[in-house]
Amino acid sequence: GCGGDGGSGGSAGDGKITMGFSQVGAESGWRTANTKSVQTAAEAAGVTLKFSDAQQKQENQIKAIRSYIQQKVDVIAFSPVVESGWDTVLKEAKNAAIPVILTDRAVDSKDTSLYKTFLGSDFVEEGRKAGKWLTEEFKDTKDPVNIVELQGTTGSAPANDRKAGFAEAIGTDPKFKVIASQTGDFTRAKGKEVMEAFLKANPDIDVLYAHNDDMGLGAIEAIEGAGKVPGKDIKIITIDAVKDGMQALADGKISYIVECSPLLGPQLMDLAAKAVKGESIPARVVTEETTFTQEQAKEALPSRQY
Amino acid sequence: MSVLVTGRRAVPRKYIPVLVTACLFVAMFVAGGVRYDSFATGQIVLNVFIDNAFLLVVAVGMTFVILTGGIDLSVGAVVALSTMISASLVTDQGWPPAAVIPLVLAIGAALGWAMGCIIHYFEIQPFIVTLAGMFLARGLCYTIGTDSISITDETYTALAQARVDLPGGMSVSPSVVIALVVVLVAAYVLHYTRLGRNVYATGGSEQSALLMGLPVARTKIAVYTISGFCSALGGVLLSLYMLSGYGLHAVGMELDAIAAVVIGGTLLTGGSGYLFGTVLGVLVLGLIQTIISFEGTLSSWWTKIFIGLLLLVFILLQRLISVRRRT
Amino acid sequence: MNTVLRHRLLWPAVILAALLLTNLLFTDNFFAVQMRDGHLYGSLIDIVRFGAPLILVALGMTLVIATGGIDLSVGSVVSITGALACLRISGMDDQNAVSGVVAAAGLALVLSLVLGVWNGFLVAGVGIQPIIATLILMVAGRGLAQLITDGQIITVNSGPYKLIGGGYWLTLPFGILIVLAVLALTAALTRRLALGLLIESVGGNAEASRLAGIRSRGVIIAVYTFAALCAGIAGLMISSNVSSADGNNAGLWIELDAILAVVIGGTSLAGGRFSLGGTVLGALIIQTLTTTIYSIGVPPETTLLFKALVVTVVCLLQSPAFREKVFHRRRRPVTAPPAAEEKVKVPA
Amino acid sequence: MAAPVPILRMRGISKEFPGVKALSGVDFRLLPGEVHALMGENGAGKSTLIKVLTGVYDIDAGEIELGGEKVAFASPLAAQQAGISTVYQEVNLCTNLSVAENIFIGREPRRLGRIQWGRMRRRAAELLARLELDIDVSAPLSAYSLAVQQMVAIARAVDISARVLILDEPTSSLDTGEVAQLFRVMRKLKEEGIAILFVSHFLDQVYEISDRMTILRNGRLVSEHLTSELGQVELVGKMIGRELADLEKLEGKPLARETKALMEAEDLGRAGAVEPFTLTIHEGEVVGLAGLLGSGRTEIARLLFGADHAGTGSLKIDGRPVSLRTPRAAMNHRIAFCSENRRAEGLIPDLTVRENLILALQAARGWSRPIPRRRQDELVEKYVSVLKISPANPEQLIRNLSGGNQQKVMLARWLILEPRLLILDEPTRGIDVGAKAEIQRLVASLSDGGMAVLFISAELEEVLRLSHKIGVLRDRRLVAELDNDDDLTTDVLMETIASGARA
Ligand SMILES: Nc1ncnc2c1ncn2[C@@H]1O[C@H](COP(=O)(O)OP(=O)(O)OP(=O)(O)O)[C@@H](O)[C@H]1O
Ligand SMILES: Nc1ncnc2c1ncn2[C@@H]1O[C@H](COP(=O)(O)OP(=O)(O)OP(=O)(O)O)[C@@H](O)[C@H]1O
Ligand SMILES: [Mg+2]
Ligand SMILES: [Mg+2]
Repeated sequence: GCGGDGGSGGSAGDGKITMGFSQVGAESGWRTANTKSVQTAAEAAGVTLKFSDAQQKQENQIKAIRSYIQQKVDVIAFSPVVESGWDTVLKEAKNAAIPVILTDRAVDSKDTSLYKTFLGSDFVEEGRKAGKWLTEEFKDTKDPVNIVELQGTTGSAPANDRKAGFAEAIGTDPKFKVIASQTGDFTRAKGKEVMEAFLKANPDIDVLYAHNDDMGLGAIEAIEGAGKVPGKDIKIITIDAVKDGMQALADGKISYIVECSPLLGPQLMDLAAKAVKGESIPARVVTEETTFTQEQAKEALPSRQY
Repeated sequence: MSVLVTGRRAVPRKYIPVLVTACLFVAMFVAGGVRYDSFATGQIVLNVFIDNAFLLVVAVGMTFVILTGGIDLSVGAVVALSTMISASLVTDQGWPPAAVIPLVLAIGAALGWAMGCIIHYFEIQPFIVTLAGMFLARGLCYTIGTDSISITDETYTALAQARVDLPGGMSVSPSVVIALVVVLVAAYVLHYTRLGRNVYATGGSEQSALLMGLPVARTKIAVYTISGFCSALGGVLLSLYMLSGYGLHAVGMELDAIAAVVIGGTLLTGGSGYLFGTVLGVLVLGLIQTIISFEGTLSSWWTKIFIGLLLLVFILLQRLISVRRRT
Repeated sequence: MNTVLRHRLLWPAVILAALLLTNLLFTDNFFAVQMRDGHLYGSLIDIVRFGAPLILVALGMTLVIATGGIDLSVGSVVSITGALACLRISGMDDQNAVSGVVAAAGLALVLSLVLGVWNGFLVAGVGIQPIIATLILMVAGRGLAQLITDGQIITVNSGPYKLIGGGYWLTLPFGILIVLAVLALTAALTRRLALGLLIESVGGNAEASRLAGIRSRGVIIAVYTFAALCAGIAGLMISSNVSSADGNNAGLWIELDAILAVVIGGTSLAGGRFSLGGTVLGALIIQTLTTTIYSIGVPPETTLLFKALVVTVVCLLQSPAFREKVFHRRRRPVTAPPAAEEKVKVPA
Repeated sequence: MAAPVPILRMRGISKEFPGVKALSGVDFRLLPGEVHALMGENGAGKSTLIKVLTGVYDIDAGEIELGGEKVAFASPLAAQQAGISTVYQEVNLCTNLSVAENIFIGREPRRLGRIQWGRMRRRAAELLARLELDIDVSAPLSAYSLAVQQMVAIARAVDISARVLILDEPTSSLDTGEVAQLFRVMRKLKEEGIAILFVSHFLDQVYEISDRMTILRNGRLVSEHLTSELGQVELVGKMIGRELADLEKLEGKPLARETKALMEAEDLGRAGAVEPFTLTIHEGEVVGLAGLLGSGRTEIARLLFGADHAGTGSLKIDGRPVSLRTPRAAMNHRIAFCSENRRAEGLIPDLTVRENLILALQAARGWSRPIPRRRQDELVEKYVSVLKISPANPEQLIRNLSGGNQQKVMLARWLILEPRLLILDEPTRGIDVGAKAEIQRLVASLSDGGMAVLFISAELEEVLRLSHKIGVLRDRRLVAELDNDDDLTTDVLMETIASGARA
């Protein structure tokens, strides 16, 4: 709960909200869907959206936020590229009495009054969900379970957290062994290439855990190329649930997907309207996310938007 | 070999490209002011400085290297490494900034020095040596840690949030002051000291410089050391800007720095160019960014296309006007 | 001449061999190549197959660098062609129609030619420095690719298209065959015909070449076009390999790898002499290094350190000055004249 | 003369390059207060001797003593610090820097570490004025012709107060006036007790200035003599190892006016380079251009070849108007141009002798019609032997050839094109006496065969010997066109140049 007093009145006088939104980039289909969702929701809510793309660079985001302050927007929303390093610019926003909403990723600032709320998923939790399903699935086997992991871009927040959450969930049981772990840069091509190398170096892999669908989809091709059957010989767990991933899940090639929903737009516009009016809003809003098994995927597939 | 009739024009011909660049920059700024509300303010220009102080410092170092005909691809990684070392020492180890900052600067300079030595004594192309340096510095970042580390130290925070007030309600950050001091010192070195002139001579023709009895070895090693130092200083400024250390900071900054230098009219083959051009180059890149964020309606891909287009128009005009003037 | 050539490629070859042997320590039967379903299968084949796009891009880059230029836009061209081809194919009623796939690929390659001419025009026609001229397309091109794909990954399901980058023909991966064909074509154009001489001459001394009557403008436009075409083919291969086009990530940073391959192969970034064989070796070294990292399980955090180490060793070994200074001194201690450092310093 | 205690002594110097033994066991001494000429054919090892002395190359064997102390310089810098100041054969200056800087770089006048630009420019102007050169010292060196650059290099070397001054072919592009000026300076330095090492292929100059000479042949020492004790004929004999067949005087040719006009330039000009001029070149005619340094000879040549765009006037070939926008267009009309600046505008240093030699022919044929290797080898073999290019290995990189041999390759590049008009700008720069005679004979015989030649040389005798007609330039203006009849002598030419009057 943060006090939205005096300061917000002036700029929102005409009732039409101007929002500055700084996106990380367009590095994946997921991200594009996220952008689209924000844009369409803004239009639907009658919010004037100032959009900028940071091309994965924090400095660009800071610049964008600074320029939003300069342009005197009513509310600023952004998906931080990385957790730390936002204090200075957020303080400037606070001084200018512009409320800030974080989407998708959190910041690690100690001073929580710098932003109104954080709307988004919890990457660590996603990793945990993936790990939990795995322990469930293999709870009856006594043999060691050989896991290979395709990490996201080295150092990126989702890669770090999804790895940590997964490790936490399987950590207690010695039969789960991560025998190889390498970055696939969140891309299909890399996912395929790395998986081929894994398959050559390790003859018996039981499970693949990929930090996103795309790498998983690339890996499927590698597995098929090596003459194995994805989903049977090697169980595959991925995160995101984009359409191609869901299709593969429905086809039985992927075994389990943890959803990470990009459709934050409507929720964001809601929160923004409240923030501008000065109404109190919860400090943490978790997006509604679920997990999919193969059966659930078949059901959900026809209505998937992205 | 075209002929120059000297003394015909008040402005020496060698300054024309830089002047053209400066005029174009002003034109771009005016165009922005016409198109967007609350654009044509002094603070916008100052913000460009604030947001690009670190790039400016890095580009200064890069200018030295490019003037000798070399190239330094390691700068972005060294910037990241400096932020990472600063953050981990200050936050995790509790070192005082007064000890950390000199250490970081020394590490950057030492890295540059080592690359310079390899380039000169083993006669290996700068591209490949500094690329290895880039891998090394980024690799070192990840060995320190893959997460980003916040800097909460008071000195850093105070420095980061301090503003130097200027008349007219405008202000700049201390980083801008530091960057401008670096620019002035570097311009002095390039223009008024032997080292600076040796840099130009080496870039003009390394063999000639050698035969003229110039200390080519010292000069070449010096420019990479300077570049390493500037990158480290850029890293310190970036850690002030971001208040964090992170292995993925400044990805691709080497390209921005090179682009800034070259847009400023410096020849990549060495021996010709001015530091003032580099400052303009950085400002142009920064202003393009600002225009993009004021435009505010561009999708991610249109952003890229638009940046490319602005760059193209700028370079084309710069080129065409300079050529027209010359003939 | 022959001995010189052999000499120049000796060290890259030694390094490649050493890297391959390192793998043997970690993966038994690393060198085994088997026949599986009528395809050749094995790590060695994989290295060439995955390296194929890089080899292609590096071949084009070699010629550009030989003229004293550089092409940063190849990565963007890779993503644009892949995107365009996949867009066309995904819009077809029957994705398996060969003629449609050929038309789509052809269209994409034509686009890459246009982009190459554009680069060449900026460099040779307008006189912009190559690094900036191609930077423009590097930045805008990726936007263009995303514009084509609308920011999404376009997945296609086309057998004929899959063949380009992921299929087999005559037991060999089709990609390898493409590389061989392009390599043969390049070698023929540059070494059989006189293009190589003209390129080397333009890169060695542009003004002297002009005065010798070489149309350097044409030569420069040609090499940029060729580089873009190579990148275009590589783009088709990369997107076909995963049956999808990723406007943002396809070919990301491939320009850096390609330049590195060229430089490792012994071509100077200053222009002049070039070596196609060296470039192929260079690209193979890079790809082997990547594969090695995966297969010996270097953790992702230390991958870059490992790369730095290998690249440093590679370039040190390749440097005649280094070999001279480190190995030579020991070999002729008695009759040697005082080495540079020990020379008498004469006061001024 | 002072007691002969050598300031510099080299003993048993050997230097081997891959495949070439450039020096073997050469002894050399240099006395203070003496001008010592180092003589030898192209590729004899003169420049190499100078380079090993000044630390550009390591020596394989032998020792060097300077002022009685054993030395081995790690770099030209060290040599310079020890008091050896050198002008190397190719002009080795930084053309991107200003003239003043090129003279003073490394020794700039400073106060508190700050370079004093004003003082530097003033001193540079003074220094050049002493060599009677009046140019804008703050302009970049690249704005000036090679001859001016050579003067600047000399000015730089002369100003470094040294014990030893080495001049490797400093006069190859200079005309008589400049040479005289240089010699005046050299004499003054000599009187100050400085030892001067001088290399030149102009025998007259050598005899005028030197006190002593050392002769090299094929990297070996032949002998050392006092100049006064060795006649020209003997000298040449010692240099080339046999008697030189006397240069038969190319007797006065019938004037070539009767033949068809090949190229007519009318009011052709280019602002800032050369004033509009009118010149006709007939088939089989050798037209010489004479003028002082910077008088615009090179500019005329470049305009006629399309290397620069003409601002005014028109050009006709075979009576038909043409516009030469590029060198390539000129080559299509079978015009060839051999530039005076072989390093910047001629050589492709990374390519071999063979490749450099066939380059223009290949360019003319286009990329798709390679010259068959056998034909290449024939051509190369022919010209290597005609011009005595050494080493005779066509696969040697051209940058490893001696300066004179590089020049021969440049000439051969254009000769194999068999052009109708051959423009030669200082073609005999740095070429030894034997080969020079050979080249002159070649030019004469080619023009007999119908080829027109535009011949530019700083050496007036040479111009006079070869040309049917001589154009005289002064201050970038073609002031006179003289028929080469019996009345025309170098003196008349000099006078025309000086007075600018039409004869
Ligand atoms: N760097 C090099 N590599 C290989 N051979 C070389 C190199 N430099 C010189 N040479 C060879 O050494 C020999 C001597 O060359 P040098 O330049 O000393 O001749 P020079 O007497 O100065 O001739 P010129 O009168 O033509 O200048 C030549 O045969 C030349 O080809
Ligand atoms: N006072 C000067 N003396 C010499 N050169 C000058 C002078 N002033 C200018 N120059 C430059 O030097 C160049 C000489 O022109 P050009 O090359 O045509 O002369 P040249 O007659 O061939 O003489 P040379 O080659 O012997 O110097 C011109 O381009 C001119 O710009
Ligand atoms: Mg010589
Ligand atoms: Mg001339």
